Amino acid sequence: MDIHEYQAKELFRAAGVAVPPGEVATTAEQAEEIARRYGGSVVVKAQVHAGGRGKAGGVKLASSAEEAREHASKILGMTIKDLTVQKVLVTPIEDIASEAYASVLIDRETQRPMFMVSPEGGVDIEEVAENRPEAIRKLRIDPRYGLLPHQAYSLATFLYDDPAQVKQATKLMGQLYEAFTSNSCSLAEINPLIVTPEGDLKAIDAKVSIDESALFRLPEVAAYRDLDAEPAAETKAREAGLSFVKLEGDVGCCVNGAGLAMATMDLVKYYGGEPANFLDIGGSSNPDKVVAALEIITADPSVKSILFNIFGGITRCDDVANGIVEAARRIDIQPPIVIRLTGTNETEALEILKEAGFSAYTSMDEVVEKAVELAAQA
Amino acid sequence: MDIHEYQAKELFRAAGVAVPPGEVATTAEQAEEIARRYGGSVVVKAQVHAGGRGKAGGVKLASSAEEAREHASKILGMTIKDLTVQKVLVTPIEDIASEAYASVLIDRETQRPMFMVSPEGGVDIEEVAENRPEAIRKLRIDPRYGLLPHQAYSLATFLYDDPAQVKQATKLMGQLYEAFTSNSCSLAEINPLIVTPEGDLKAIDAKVSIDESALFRLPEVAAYRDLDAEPAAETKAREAGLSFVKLEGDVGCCVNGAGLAMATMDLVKYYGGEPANFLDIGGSSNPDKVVAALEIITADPSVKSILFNIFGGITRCDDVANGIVEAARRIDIQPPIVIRLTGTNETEALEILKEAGFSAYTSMDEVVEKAVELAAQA
Amino acid sequence: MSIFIDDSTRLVVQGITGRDGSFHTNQMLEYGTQVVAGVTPGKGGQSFTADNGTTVPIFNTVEEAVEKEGANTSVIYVPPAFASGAIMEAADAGIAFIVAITEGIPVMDMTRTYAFVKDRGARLLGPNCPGAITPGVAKVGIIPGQITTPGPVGVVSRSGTLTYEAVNQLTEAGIGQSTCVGIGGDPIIGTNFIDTLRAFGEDPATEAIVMIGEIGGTDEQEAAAWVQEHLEIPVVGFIAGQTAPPGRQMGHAGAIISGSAGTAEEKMKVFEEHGIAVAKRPVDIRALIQEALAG
Amino acid sequence: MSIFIDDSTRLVVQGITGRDGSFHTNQMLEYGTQVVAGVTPGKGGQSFTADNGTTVPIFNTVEEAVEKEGANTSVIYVPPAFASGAIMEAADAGIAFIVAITEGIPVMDMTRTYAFVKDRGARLLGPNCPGAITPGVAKVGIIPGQITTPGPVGVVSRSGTLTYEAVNQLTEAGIGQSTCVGIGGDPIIGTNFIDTLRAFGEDPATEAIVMIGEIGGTDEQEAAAWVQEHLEIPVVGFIAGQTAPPGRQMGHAGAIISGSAGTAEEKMKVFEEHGIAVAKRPVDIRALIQEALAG
Repeated sequence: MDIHEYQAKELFRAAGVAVPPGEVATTAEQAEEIARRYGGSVVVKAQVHAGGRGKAGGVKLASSAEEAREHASKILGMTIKDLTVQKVLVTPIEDIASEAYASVLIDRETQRPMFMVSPEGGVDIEEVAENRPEAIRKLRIDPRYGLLPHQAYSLATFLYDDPAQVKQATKLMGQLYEAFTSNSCSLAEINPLIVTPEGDLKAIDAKVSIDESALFRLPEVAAYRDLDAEPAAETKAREAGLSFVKLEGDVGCCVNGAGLAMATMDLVKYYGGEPANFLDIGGSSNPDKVVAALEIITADPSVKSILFNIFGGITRCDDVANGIVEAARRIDIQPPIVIRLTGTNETEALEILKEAGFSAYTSMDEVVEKAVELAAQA
Repeated sequence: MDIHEYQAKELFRAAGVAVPPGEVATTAEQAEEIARRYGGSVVVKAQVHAGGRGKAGGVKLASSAEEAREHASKILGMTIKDLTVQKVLVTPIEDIASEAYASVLIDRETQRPMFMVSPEGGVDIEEVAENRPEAIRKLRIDPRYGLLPHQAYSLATFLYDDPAQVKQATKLMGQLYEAFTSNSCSLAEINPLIVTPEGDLKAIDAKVSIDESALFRLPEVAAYRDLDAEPAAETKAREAGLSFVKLEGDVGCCVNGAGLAMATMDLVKYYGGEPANFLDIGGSSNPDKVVAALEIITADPSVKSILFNIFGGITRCDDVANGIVEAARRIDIQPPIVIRLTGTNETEALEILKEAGFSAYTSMDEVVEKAVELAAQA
Repeated sequence: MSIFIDDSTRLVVQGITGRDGSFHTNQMLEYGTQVVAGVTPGKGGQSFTADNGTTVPIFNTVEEAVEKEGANTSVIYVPPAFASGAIMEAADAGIAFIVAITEGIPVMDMTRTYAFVKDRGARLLGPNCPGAITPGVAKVGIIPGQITTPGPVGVVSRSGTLTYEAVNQLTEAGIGQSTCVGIGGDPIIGTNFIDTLRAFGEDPATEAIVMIGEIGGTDEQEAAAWVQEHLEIPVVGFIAGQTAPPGRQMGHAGAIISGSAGTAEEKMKVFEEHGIAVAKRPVDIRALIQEALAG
Repeated sequence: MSIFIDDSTRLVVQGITGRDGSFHTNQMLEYGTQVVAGVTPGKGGQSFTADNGTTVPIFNTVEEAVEKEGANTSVIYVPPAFASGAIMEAADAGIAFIVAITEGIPVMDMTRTYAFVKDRGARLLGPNCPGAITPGVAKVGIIPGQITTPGPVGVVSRSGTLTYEAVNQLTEAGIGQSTCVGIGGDPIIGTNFIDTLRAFGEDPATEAIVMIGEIGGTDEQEAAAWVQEHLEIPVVGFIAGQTAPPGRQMGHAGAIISGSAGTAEEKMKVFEEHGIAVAKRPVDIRALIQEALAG
């Protein structure tokens, strides 16, 4: 789960990281008032779950409270990568002597948390990784011992020469790691980590993703979820226990299992179509889930045909069939539905569908081809 | 460092352990007032750093506030194992359905924290260990992982059959381990751990020792040190950076190094004498330490002769010699002093001592024999 | 022959009395798996009666299941908050092969759990995986037995139902499997592609391998390099997620293209560069594996 | 020959610029030890100049000392709050033999540190120990060089100055030492009696051993049983603390008789039961070891 910059900064502050002050505004007037309290010289930053806010015009410097209001009024309501900006963070401008980068993430290769630090901050770290890999230091942390003092020190000396800055950075690495582990992050990033002209380290921008699986025991972090900041369809899907991602095409897909769902989308493309979405109904075969899935898919006006691809294992095919029939009763489904069901209780399922007038297939290729054809005809 | 029962209970409470309420009184009147608040039915318990308080009459049940006052007035000021009782803990009487034992300590053999639990509580655990070892379960904890859930569960099932009690005990093991590690204990013990007739687990008595080496980072625990509860000589020794233990004999010993100090005491005994103390001046050779050591030794009226046994390594013999001469100037030393110095700067040291009129030896056996002889003559 | 599970597998089911645990214990017993014990704390002394009449003793701890029933393999169906503890309990009790079906175990828990399992010298499959099946012998987990058939092809996959699809393609084409292994889609898993490929390489009964990957990470790329260097039998590959958009998590916690890394295109390219035949569609696996077996 | 240190020892001093570190670096250099590097974070690039004019380069990290100077042994003189971290740094940098002189390291830190050192396959001596010396070759720690002389007797001890006393007795009697090892008196130490005895047993130059114990714990008892079962050369023992009262800590964190366990009497009895000659006084070590060598 992505959280906003201002929320990430709250987590960092709680772990002791030096983060400049800042407040969130939802109106231009609030932004002006906050800016006035900070003396007028502020940055107004769009709070959306998207990278590239700067390039999109979502981050603006202001030299007066009035200017801050003007910026806020432009940024609030603007759209960045399909997301509408509903909040801005107003924070004092900091003078910068140097910019560095520091993050912790989960390294899949070694199955461990990994630090990535670079003295080149404030830029896209992927670019640095590609062009000057020697400017990045990676350090894996043994989860049995956590970040050891000499490791923190060696990260700090990679970033700074000045002993006072090394000392601050050594401490900061521990705080960043603490923030990472205690909040079950999948990413905790400071970019840039600046040194002020006075020699103080400060985290100017913060990016944090939380492991969804850990939210059950982190109620305060779970409350950070900003439903306004994600498409309504994804909220509805999550609440129904489905996994959904909107795509650009017109063939609606409803599949059990993430891998099979992706393979189905790929097959749609293979046969000349474009998938309208990724949708995994998961392992359970509760008919209500199927109803919710169809509601989400049919809410998308670009969907021209709907394709079910179910391989029954834990999922019982008859449950899915009942869900489809139930959904057809409850909601007005315009696009044609084609269904492939195979596996557990397949025979019963085909019977149920046939009675309700649906066409059913047992091969994945057949059903995908048919769905693409129907979408093209619509 | 030993702490009082009431302090141990504070640490346990902070870790979530169910501990009955209780307050400390330093006068009989306070004890009465506390007992009244608890409804009169209380236990009055001497707070001293000594085992066997019950047998010594330091723990009394009262059925009224008046009786609590009477008990407190007898217990306050009484002497248990050379220690004067200056505080009592007043705590409500708990009804007991069963008593168990639970502790964590450092197991030297495996270099790990170790749980010891027994369904036989409220008794001397050493006796249980000797007579019915099968009634004790020991479990070592890997410090890299801490107490794992299945370990806590298996300790709990060793103590209880009832699922509700197993559940409480599983949780309690985690809390006890948390108290042990977060306070750097060398021992954290609950004895007895009772089950009330209502089925609730409660820690009725608590004993905690803290690793002295960790006190520098545990200021709140360090503040638990009760200077009134230890002999003045030991307080003075600790403050001077010495290690001192009072014994029953008449040969005062001043040695560098704990092992050599013990070997010196043993040699005193070998030659027919009795050591008056264990005293280790440690590795450094600050003359002030030597002065403090002599002040402590001479403050004991039973000391008949004083024996220095110094093997110079880091310790410089001339520093020790200067300390002795300095002490002789500052304080009036009655008992005769015999000195053995060997090792680093030995020659300079012997010169210093000779000038000041002290007799010096280079062999440990000689000097000990002489000190025993002098004590016998006194 | 086979890998990971065979006729000496003596299985303990952790969480046997739960909804999933009891359902799949029935399925595994029906398939012929030797389910020798179940574990549910607090229910020790009871027993589990399967639909087919078999009874399985229930213990409070895995330790007892090992001591009293000689369990050597464990399958875990306990809820995410307790699954990590259950894995460590199994490893601590001396279980050699632990299969964690549970989905949604916090990643931070798994970093420590993974280390613990390694310290104890056990093998963990999963978590968030469908388990493994040696057709005709035993199944541990949730792979539907009826879609498998004994034969010479090893199957290894990060996915669940896509594994079934692939296995089904093989079975429909009359090609049997030695063992089918679902390694799971989480960022931290106990057994990865290379671990499984190595085991297949050492199994005389496996003559070719189907490897099914997906977007995210670099496991498939590393596996491809390993295959070229170490494996003597042919491998057919498939990668799901060609149409997945970058930066979006596709169901599995690990299925996400980060920046430009971990795309399906890249993985398919690396497969081909290292001599792994790539199936464009699941159905193409049939022909490619037939070719491989003939080759 | 010798144990733990010999002429291939390349020493890095952690905390070289501190009071103790610099004093003992001088002593070690004077004794002929190859001190190849010092470490003090923040002072990397500077160098340490000894009283005898030798200069030793200082680095910020042990890693650099290993890379640039080939250090294979480390001695630690850093304050207790940082000593545990320093030990782990050394082990992480690949140092094979780590000697921790520092007294007063929190025991809880040492439980993890001990595990870490074992994980890394290094040997730790101490903490709170005087170190080790191979007479005439090299010394690592604080044992005074002048009281030692080369010869056939291995010395192992939990104590500091009592070790010097024992070594001095040997030297005065004209009996030389192969290596003298102070294992330290803390409850948690990296190398115990058995570890050291085993090393002496494998050292062809060691013909007899002096083992010096004290009250507290059961290390000496276990060592005695080990000696009888595994060691072919004779051992002479001494135990300090016959007059120590139960329940009181005698200086060392570990020197405490708990209940009835760990008394000097018990340990001496166990020594004798397992064929270890017990010296009543330090001076008696002379005759017993002469007998042993003659035997």
